Amino acid sequence: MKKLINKPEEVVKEELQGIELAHPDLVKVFYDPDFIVRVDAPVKGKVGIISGGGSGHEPMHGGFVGKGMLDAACPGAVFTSPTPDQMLAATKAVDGGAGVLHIVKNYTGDVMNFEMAADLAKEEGLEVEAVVIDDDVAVKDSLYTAGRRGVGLTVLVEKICGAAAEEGRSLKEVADLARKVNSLGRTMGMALTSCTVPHAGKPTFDLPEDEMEIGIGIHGEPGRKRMKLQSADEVVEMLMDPIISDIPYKSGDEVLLFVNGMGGTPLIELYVLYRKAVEVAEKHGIKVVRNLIGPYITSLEMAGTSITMLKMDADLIKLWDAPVLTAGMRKGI
Amino acid sequence: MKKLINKPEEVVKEELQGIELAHPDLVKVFYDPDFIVRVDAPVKGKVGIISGGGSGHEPMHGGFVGKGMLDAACPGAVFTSPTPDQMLAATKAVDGGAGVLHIVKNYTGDVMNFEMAADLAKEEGLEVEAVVIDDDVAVKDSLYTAGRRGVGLTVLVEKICGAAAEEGRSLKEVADLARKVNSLGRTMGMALTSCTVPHAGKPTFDLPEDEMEIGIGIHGEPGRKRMKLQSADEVVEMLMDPIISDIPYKSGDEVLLFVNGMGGTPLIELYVLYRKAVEVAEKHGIKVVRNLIGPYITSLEMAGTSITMLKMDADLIKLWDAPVLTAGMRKGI
Amino acid sequence: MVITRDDVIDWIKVYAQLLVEKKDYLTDLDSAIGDADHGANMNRGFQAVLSKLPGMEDQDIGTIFKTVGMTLLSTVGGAGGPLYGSLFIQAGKAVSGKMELTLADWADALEAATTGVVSRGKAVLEDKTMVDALTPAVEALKESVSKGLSLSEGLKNSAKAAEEGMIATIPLVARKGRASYLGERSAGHQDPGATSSFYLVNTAFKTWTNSHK
Amino acid sequence: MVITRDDVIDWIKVYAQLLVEKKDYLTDLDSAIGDADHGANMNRGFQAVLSKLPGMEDQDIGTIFKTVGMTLLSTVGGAGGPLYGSLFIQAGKAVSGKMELTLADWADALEAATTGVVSRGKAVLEDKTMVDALTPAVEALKESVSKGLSLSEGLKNSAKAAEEGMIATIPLVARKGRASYLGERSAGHQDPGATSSFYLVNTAFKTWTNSHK
Ligand SMILES: Nc1ncnc2c1ncn2[C@@H]1O[C@H](COP(=O)(O)OP(=O)(O)O)[C@@H](O)[C@H]1O
Ligand SMILES: Nc1ncnc2c1ncn2[C@@H]1O[C@H](COP(=O)(O)OP(=O)(O)O)[C@@H](O)[C@H]1O
Ligand SMILES: [Mg+2]
Ligand SMILES: [Mg+2]
Ligand SMILES: [Mg+2]
Ligand SMILES: [Mg+2]
Repeated sequence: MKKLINKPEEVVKEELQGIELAHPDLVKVFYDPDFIVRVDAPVKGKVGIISGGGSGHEPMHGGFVGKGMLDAACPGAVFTSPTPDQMLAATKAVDGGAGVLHIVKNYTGDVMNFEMAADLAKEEGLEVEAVVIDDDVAVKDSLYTAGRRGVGLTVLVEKICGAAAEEGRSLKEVADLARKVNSLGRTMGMALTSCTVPHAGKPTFDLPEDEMEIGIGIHGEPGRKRMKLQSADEVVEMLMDPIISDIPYKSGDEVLLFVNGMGGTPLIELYVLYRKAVEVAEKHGIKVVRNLIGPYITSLEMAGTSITMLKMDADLIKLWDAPVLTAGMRKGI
Repeated sequence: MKKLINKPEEVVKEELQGIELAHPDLVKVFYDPDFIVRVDAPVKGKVGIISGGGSGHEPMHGGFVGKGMLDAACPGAVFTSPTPDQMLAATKAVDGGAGVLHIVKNYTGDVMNFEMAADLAKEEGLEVEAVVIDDDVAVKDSLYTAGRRGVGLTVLVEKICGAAAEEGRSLKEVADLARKVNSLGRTMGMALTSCTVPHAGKPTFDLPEDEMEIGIGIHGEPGRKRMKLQSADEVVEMLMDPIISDIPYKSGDEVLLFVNGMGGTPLIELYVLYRKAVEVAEKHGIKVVRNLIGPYITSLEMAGTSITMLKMDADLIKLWDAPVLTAGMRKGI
Repeated sequence: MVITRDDVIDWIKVYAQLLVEKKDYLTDLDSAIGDADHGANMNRGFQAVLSKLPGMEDQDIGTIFKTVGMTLLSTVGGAGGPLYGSLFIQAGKAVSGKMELTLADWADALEAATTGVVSRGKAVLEDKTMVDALTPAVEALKESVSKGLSLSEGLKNSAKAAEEGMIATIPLVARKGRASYLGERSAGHQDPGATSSFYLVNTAFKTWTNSHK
Repeated sequence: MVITRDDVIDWIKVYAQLLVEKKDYLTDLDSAIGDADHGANMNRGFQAVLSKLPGMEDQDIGTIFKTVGMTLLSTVGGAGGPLYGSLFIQAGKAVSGKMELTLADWADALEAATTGVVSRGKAVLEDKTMVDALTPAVEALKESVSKGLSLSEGLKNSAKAAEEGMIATIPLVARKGRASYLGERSAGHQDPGATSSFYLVNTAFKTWTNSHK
């Protein structure tokens, strides 16, 4: 295992210490339980927005704490959902009197831990709503699975809801907005290589030099199918087709197109993919009106990509364009 | 070779097409010769700033074209200096009547190609100054080498000179500022893995599973020495010591600390490194007053890091904090 | 023959020790159909439990179980945290105030524990989860109680049933948790959570039988 | 026996063809002590030259050389671009207007070419660069001319000298270009630029000797 770390057990703590030292203008970091809050939290009268999940997806979520996005993030161990005490403490820390929204990615662990935190918070008299994000079209959405995973769309939900909260919308409005975004966005990912979880010490899966996995998530979990390497253009088609046909997006739709790097994929490749993704969208009459290109929701050093499309309307565009000041995303401030 | 590309020969063109589609609000892209210019170039009365170099270091340089940073970037083939006709055309495109500064990383190819471009531009009556960046302490600066390489500091020079040009400083002032920054900053890098140049198709060097290279550049070139893997903290000490003793930085100095990812290193590790780097700086009485953490000058998918320290003063801090609006770095706009 | 408070503490200690040994194996199982962290998660949780044991030693068994559960809840994370947390918290409620357990008490405790897991995670039998190891163990215990078998025989039966349940997860297609994303590709692999649950039941058998030999 | 304009065009075509074959080898050499692009760079440049050849065919040799040089300058990039660009541009200046070359003309051309490379890159002998292949080739040509040797003998001597110069780069520690960053670690590897320069001189020998057999 080749990593720039000290001990696997210390990675998350030391990362938090690094974040604390790096961004005292943006965030405060708390330990035991671990969470990161916006430096000026709680913001009085504003809905607080919290997300969290396993570490290893940086900049998500800790890098999105700040004005215009998240009020707090709760990092778990690498790829392991955080625990309810973290979310409870973070909820209390960001409650400005207008209630707190939990943005939860749809994984059994995340959902259960957030649920317990919300129950505890409600018992203490706090107003909490939770929205579960499940945008991954790689997973069959059936009664016989844990449902679709929450992946790339989460970044967009956090940005858009963060802007809405900043505008002064109510908890119900922001939660409904999160559900709306969740209903309008879809993602599909693929990997060229596995990642290595620090405490596991070896790649989660072995992928021969001439093969790739289609339909991977963000935890080094294997995908739905394995196949021979294809060109960038073919990969884009394989990712875009199931996205477009799922909602389904239709001619005339305006979308935000998000080409995400999984951590080990150079930016130069993401632009090559973006070029083709726009072409595919246009072939369907879909107009790309906003975009996001880069490693925003990663899977450690995995080489691969995910593509997210989100149907936009005037309100979503306004919220997307609103100012944001975080370590991982910045606009207008 | 596992890459999300189509043909190796097409990577740079297709990347440029992606950039053109993604950022029409920020840049215009020209082909044959290839270069990227700020959408509002030439800015009348402002010194134009150009940089360029081989591709594969994204977001540098193309991602730094925009208000407050570069007026144009000239991308060569992967890891290959661009050609004089690119720099000549870019120089003409950004000349707003106040002259053009070429920011050149110190590699034989880059220096020669930029020199020829500057000569041609001068023959056409343009006012051009060139500053060569050579901040890499891994290379012995002797008469018997091509001198030190230009690495991480280049990003900081581009940001700071971009702000100075935006302020309306003269070509001479901006060029002197670039030289000043170059004299106050030092970088050292290391790699855990090699990168693979697309047209080479295989890793540039082989690094056993338990070894790392210290003193690498940004082109997959081997470093100065190879050794057994060490912990993150030890790596930071190995990179910081030669930096601190080179200028030498002294107790009381205020610095910008830049922990750069080489492309394949997750952000979580960069924060672990940053934490230790601050500790080492403080042990020497050096105060970190600004920072930059992330993959800004990369070497394709190489896993590794470089650390840059730049001695700051009030003017440099003001210029560093000034607004910038590019795809790869954004503040205040 | 009863299970004393010391037996319970021993059980937890031995299980924590076993997790240190089995950590990599559990993680390997989780690599195949999950995200390669089940071993590390369980180990982190039980190391935390170990460090809290000194404070628990003069509590009743119900309180001990609840403290273990709360500790797991705040240290394990992932799916394992709430599930093993609920398991111990519900077991604790079932034997609240008791200073020793009969086989029947233990059957009640593990039944409540399993119900806790099921109501938290909504898994049914053959979803390829820890429930597949726990449910047969509970049934074996209850049957042993109703047949009037000895403590050690009852424990043995439950361990055997848990083991069979664990092995029976191999061919299953997962319908809960992370492995369910794999669809058909999840078949052919043993479930990590069923494995750690088998260890739990098996460690009870081994530790408590040993102390009553 | 002289080198005709067609010979010159043939030489360039054969060299471009050879680069297609040797591309990976040159890149391998550049991987060891550089950045793994010399083969791709040279190949890209000479493919561009090939595509411009039709327009050059009725020009004088000086113009042909200059056009090749300008094309390389705008397509090769890296160190190779300005160096091989200068090489051809300066060679072109030396034989400006000529429609055929004697051995003495060719010696002048290659000397001017080498001087062009040296004045652009500031390398001296034994810096482990293409100069180490070119300089001995020029000397061998000049000596052959002064001894009154035939065209084919002169070309053969120059190819042999270039080859020896190329091989002699192996033990050297680089003092110019990217390989110099490696310090002592650059010793033991053959310089890629010296290799592509040897091919250039050797292709002249082979092509022109063939056409005059
Ligand atoms: N809904 C569920 N009900 C019961 N057990 C479950 C459920 N979901 C997952 N599990 C169990 O949890 C185990 C995985 O735990 P762990 O790896 O610690 O968490 P995560 O899946 O969050 O990484 C699975 O092997 C399975 O036995
Ligand atoms: N200053 C110089 N003078 C002469 N030749 C040089 C000089 N620097 C580099 N070279 C030659 O250039 C070759 C490398 O060319 P290439 O790989 O195309 O460019 P780059 O080094 O920019 O990647 C070296 O092998 C060497 O022969
Ligand atoms: Mg997990
Ligand atoms: Mg090069
Ligand atoms: Mg797991
Ligand atoms: Mg090279």
